[in-house]
Amino acid sequence: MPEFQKNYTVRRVEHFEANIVRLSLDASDIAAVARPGQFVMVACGTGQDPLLRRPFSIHSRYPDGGIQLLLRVVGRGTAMLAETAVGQQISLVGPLGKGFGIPPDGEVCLVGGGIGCAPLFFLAQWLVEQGVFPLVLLGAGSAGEHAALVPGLRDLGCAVHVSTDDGSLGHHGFVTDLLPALSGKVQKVYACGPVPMMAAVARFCGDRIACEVSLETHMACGLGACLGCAIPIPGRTDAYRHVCKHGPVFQATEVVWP
Amino acid sequence: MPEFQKNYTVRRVEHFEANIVRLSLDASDIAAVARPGQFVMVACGTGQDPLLRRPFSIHSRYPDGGIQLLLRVVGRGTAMLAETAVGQQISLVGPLGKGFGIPPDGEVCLVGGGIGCAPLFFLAQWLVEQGVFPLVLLGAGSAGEHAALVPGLRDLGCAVHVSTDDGSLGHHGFVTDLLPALSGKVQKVYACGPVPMMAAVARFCGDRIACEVSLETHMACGLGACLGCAIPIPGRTDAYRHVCKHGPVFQATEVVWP
Amino acid sequence: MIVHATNSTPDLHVQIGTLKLDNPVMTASGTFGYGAEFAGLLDLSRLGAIIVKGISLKPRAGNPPPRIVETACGMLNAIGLENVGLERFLVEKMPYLRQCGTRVIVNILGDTVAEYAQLAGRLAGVAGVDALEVNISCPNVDKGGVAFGAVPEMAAAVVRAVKEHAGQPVIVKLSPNVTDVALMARAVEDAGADAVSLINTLIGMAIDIHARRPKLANRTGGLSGPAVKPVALRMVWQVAQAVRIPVIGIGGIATAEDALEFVLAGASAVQVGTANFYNPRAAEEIIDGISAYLGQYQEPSLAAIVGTLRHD
Amino acid sequence: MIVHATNSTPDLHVQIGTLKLDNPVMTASGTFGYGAEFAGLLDLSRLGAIIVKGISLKPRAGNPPPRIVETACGMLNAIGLENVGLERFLVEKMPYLRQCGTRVIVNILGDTVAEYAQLAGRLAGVAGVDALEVNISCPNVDKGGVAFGAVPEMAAAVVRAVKEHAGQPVIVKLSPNVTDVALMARAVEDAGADAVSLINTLIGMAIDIHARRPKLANRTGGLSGPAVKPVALRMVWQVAQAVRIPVIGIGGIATAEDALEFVLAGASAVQVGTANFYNPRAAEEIIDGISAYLGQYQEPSLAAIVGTLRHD
Ligand SMILES: Cc1cc2nc3c(=O)[nH]c(=O)nc-3n(C[C@H](O)[C@H](O)[C@H](O)COP(=O)(O)OP(=O)(O)OC[C@H]3O[C@@H](n4cnc5c(N)ncnc54)[C@H](O)[C@@H]3O)c2cc1C
Ligand SMILES: Cc1cc2nc3c(=O)[nH]c(=O)nc-3n(C[C@H](O)[C@H](O)[C@H](O)COP(=O)(O)OP(=O)(O)OC[C@H]3O[C@@H](n4cnc5c(N)ncnc54)[C@H](O)[C@@H]3O)c2cc1C
Ligand SMILES: Cc1cc2nc3c(=O)[nH]c(=O)nc-3n(C[C@H](O)[C@H](O)[C@H](O)COP(=O)(O)O)c2cc1C
Ligand SMILES: Cc1cc2nc3c(=O)[nH]c(=O)nc-3n(C[C@H](O)[C@H](O)[C@H](O)COP(=O)(O)O)c2cc1C
Ligand code: FES
Ligand code: FES
Repeated sequence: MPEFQKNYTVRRVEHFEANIVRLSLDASDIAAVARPGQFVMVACGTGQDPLLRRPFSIHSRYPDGGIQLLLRVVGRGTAMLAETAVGQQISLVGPLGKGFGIPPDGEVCLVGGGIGCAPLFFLAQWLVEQGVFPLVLLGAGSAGEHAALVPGLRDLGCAVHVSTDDGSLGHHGFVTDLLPALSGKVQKVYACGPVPMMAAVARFCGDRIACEVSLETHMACGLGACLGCAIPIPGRTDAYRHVCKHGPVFQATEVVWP
Repeated sequence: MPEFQKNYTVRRVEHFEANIVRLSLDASDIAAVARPGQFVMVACGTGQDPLLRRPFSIHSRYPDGGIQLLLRVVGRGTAMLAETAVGQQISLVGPLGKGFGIPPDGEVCLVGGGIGCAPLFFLAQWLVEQGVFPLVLLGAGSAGEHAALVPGLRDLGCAVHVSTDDGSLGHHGFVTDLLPALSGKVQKVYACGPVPMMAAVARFCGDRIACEVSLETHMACGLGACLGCAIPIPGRTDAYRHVCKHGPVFQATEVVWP
Repeated sequence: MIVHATNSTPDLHVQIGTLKLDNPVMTASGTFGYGAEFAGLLDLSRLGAIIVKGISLKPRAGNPPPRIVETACGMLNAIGLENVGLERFLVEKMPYLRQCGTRVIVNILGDTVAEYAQLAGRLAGVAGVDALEVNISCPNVDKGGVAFGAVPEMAAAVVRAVKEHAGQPVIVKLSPNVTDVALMARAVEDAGADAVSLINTLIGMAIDIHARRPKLANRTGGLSGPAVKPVALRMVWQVAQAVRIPVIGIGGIATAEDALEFVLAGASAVQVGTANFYNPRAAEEIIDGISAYLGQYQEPSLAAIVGTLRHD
Repeated sequence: MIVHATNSTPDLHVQIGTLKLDNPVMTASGTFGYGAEFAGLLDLSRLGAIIVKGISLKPRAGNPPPRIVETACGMLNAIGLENVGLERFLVEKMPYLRQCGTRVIVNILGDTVAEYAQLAGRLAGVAGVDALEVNISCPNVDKGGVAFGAVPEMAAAVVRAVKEHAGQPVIVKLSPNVTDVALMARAVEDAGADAVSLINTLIGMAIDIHARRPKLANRTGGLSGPAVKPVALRMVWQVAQAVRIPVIGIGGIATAEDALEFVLAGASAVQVGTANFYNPRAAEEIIDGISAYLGQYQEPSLAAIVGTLRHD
């Protein structure tokens, strides 16, 4: 599968509540080959500090050709990216990793928490292209954080249910509280967000419902070379899997949950 | 003398030929106390690389309160400063060092070469305030490089003669070629630019004419603490002087010329 | 600044024992996987050599995560020498490497002198393995965990054992965590090494002040990247003056300028490590930059400038 | 992220032998001049201590320029221990330092054991000199230039001589350019040191590829700054486990987070070096940040968290 290392021009920068920023990049070559769940490694700042690229999921395929990233400022690298101005160039390497698997016949549900929702939009775009209209459950701290995703998902034709930690929108509580109300017809759940949330989704799905999750670890290369992104394999102590290469999307049953 | 370590807002960014950039900063506190020939240490880039601040002469006292820097892009730090946008903040430490000495009764001449001309504008402002209208001799690679300084100096009321290496403006050759034509009434020369140019000026002045020069060395602190900016003292091997503290302005006779 | 020259391309070849490389730029062990990982992003056939991730007799799982931390202009890693083991390496990785169009150097590591000897013996006849690089930074389990790389006699014992069994040139990779790296270099030269490469990583640490725990599960890790370049360059310069065998420079090399510093200091070749992670094209860019530099200064060959640092 | 707490200010004091510091943040030798250089930019009286530029018996001119080079997240210096010499220091610098309102520690260096002893003897009775820091990274001229700091017996000899003549607590500053820093620390502890400080600079080099010369006139220099922090932290952690005397952490400390990493690793106090150059306010910011951290975690004192790193 083709991979690119290039500078791309920032076409648009949108700032949302809770330090969330959406960058639109003219990366039409990446857009042409990427699958939902794949990520790019992004260079941050002007010098060699920070040294390493940061991994970000591809958030959407942008209408005019190109991709979007949805990121939350949590540290130095993301703070620098948030300062990017329209017209500046950003260096990406990607698309990398294994994306989400194809949907089954039947109903499909996406569950996202916090900034973990980022790849779900691209996933929804892709499912809708195949005629699959997923039910989307999204959790966030408060109403404002939903602004970046919910309108777009509804425009795609998806049913969206939201929760907030502070009760300012939708269900007051965890997004996983919404799971028991799911129709029995759901054949597959795609989940993405904080580990405790994904663990709860995985428990809910058990062996009954297929469940894919997207994991995050610190990464140096994103290419399978540094072996820095190791995660344990259930029932084994003699080997690890690597999130950048074997993932970031895994079957929930392949993951050691806390 | 007061010193400041602060972030200042960039009010204006002007790009000239030959990679020359003029930054206007709202540093009115520095402007209020600075003397011509003093410098500021400027932080470059977004991270810890480049690590050290870069020294720049104060180029002018800005009309609305504040200072200007005139810089040429020669490496990483200056390239980053050249990318600064209006409204961004830049961290300065200063004003630092010893400035130019007071003018004598009689005629005064300023000689500048290349980007070394930067501090001469502030010096001219200061001299004119005291009713001294210096003759200014400026050398540059080609005509375009004179655009940042010559009009302003003429507006101040100074007579300006220029030279260019390529003959595109004024005398075709070295600025020091213009020295022999100086009036015998010149009592003091202030020079700033490449070392060979300053050496020629110093030779020309000999013991007849007082001559002050502004030197450049690599600096880590600009404060007299690191002892990195050492230069030899004529006739001594047991000690060095430090450009940031004993200078950057020296009597030409205090300098070991190549 | 390196400007491109128009005249004939300079000769970049490097001779290391019986091994001839087309150019001096190799990818460092542990930073380039088994080659295939980078195939989509640069032309593997242009590399001077690929040095594969350190191989042990048996597969190793490596250390538990977290295994990497970013530091100022560098990174710490505590991968713990995770690798597929010699047999799977030969079956799963060598076929791909053999057809890459570049030299392949196998980095080997053991817990005992006997293991190093066995690895060398087993690799001796393997087609496509062009040289061995002996990683002596591992702790010697027989000697209570003191690193082979910190004691001249222990390093020499490893090298003698490897040389006895090896069928290819033997490069010995030196640790920088020693008082006198030139002493180590002479010890392995006397023991028969065909070349030395340096530096491996400096031992470092990082702490999460909120969790009050080391950021690496292994507590300490190896520091690499541009941060270590000045130390690496100094050691290469010292070693180049102390030995007659070729010296291969490693440590923070990210640009052609960096590589050329090592060459002028006395390195016949270089390895690019951490830079591969943030600039997968780094090695190719460095080859082009070295050519351009030689062209700019009208040097006929790389060999002509090795160790030509002036210090008067 | 450190958030400011509202409750009573935590106790930051540090005891080093008979010396009590109000807080653990000192400015490192050679990076803060003789104090006065920074007076316009921060409140000197807030510092835990000022450690002055290394003083020798006779004035030293230092190395010819160029003396400094910037490196990735660090710098190399080859100042060559330029200093005004003991007598001028006492006459020209001590009067100012005495009235700064902070502790003053004098860093000393000699070419022979006798010189160290003489320096300690001469400083013993001087009012306002609160402690000595012994820089053992200098080459021993009597022993052919091998650094005192690289051989345990030589370091111990210096320390014994200094202790015999000193009137103040003696801190011994360790070099990182050794295989086993804990061994050096134990040697100087056994010889009577009241505390150890580490690290001094790592030896490094940089080359101008166009001039084909070292960038420093002295060829090699000392690497400092954020680049070295991981190595410094690892060494402090090792030494803190090996000795009973207080350990003072140095190396790339630029923020309170950095300082706290060293404290958790076992440092009773820290020194801020290169950071003073690019952030003259660094030491003051670090003091405030440490207070805020202790407040945030409701720790009564700095002492309560020294060496509390968990490694299970
Ligand atoms: C496959 C993948 C996809 C991701 N997609 C997104 C996304 O779409 N939107 C988004 O906002 N974030 C995403 N993240 C998380 C994002 O990579 C981190 O928030 C980011 O690296 C933090 O960088 P920083 O410099 O701001 O933080 P710092 O804490 O200053 O970073 C220090 C180091 O830790 C690493 N790091 C810190 N947090 C994380 C984390 N959660 N995951 C991985 N590395 C981390 C950094 O990469 C860096 O190497 C993704 C992570 C992975 C692994
Ligand atoms: C007192 C003083 C006043 C100066 N005033 C001006 C001015 O008004 N306008 C202007 O354009 N330049 C001026 N300079 C030169 C300016 O400091 C350098 O051009 C700048 O530091 C280069 O930084 P860089 O990162 O772009 O270059 P790099 O070469 O990438 O810098 C690498 C290192 O070398 C140092 N360095 C490189 N060149 C010089 C130099 N000529 N002088 C000092 N340090 C250098 C840098 O500070 C840095 O530490 C002045 C220098 C001094 C000492
Ligand atoms: C993630 C990682 C893994 C490494 N694994 C090995 C290894 O298996 N064997 C080895 O000899 N060196 C290994 N090294 C060391 C590198 O080959 C190299 O010597 C070191 O990183 C310094 O070079 P650099 O600064 O260019 O990265 C590894 C380095 C890194 C960063
Ligand atoms: C320019 C400079 C001069 C120094 N001079 C001395 C000195 O005279 N005596 C000494 O013991 N250490 C000296 N050092 C070492 C520092 O005190 C400190 O140990 C080292 O720089 C590491 O800390 P840092 O990374 O915070 O700078 C000097 C360091 C620098 C950068
Ligand atoms: S991030 Fe390097 S192997 Fe996964
Ligand atoms: S630049 Fe530090 S003493 Fe002059």
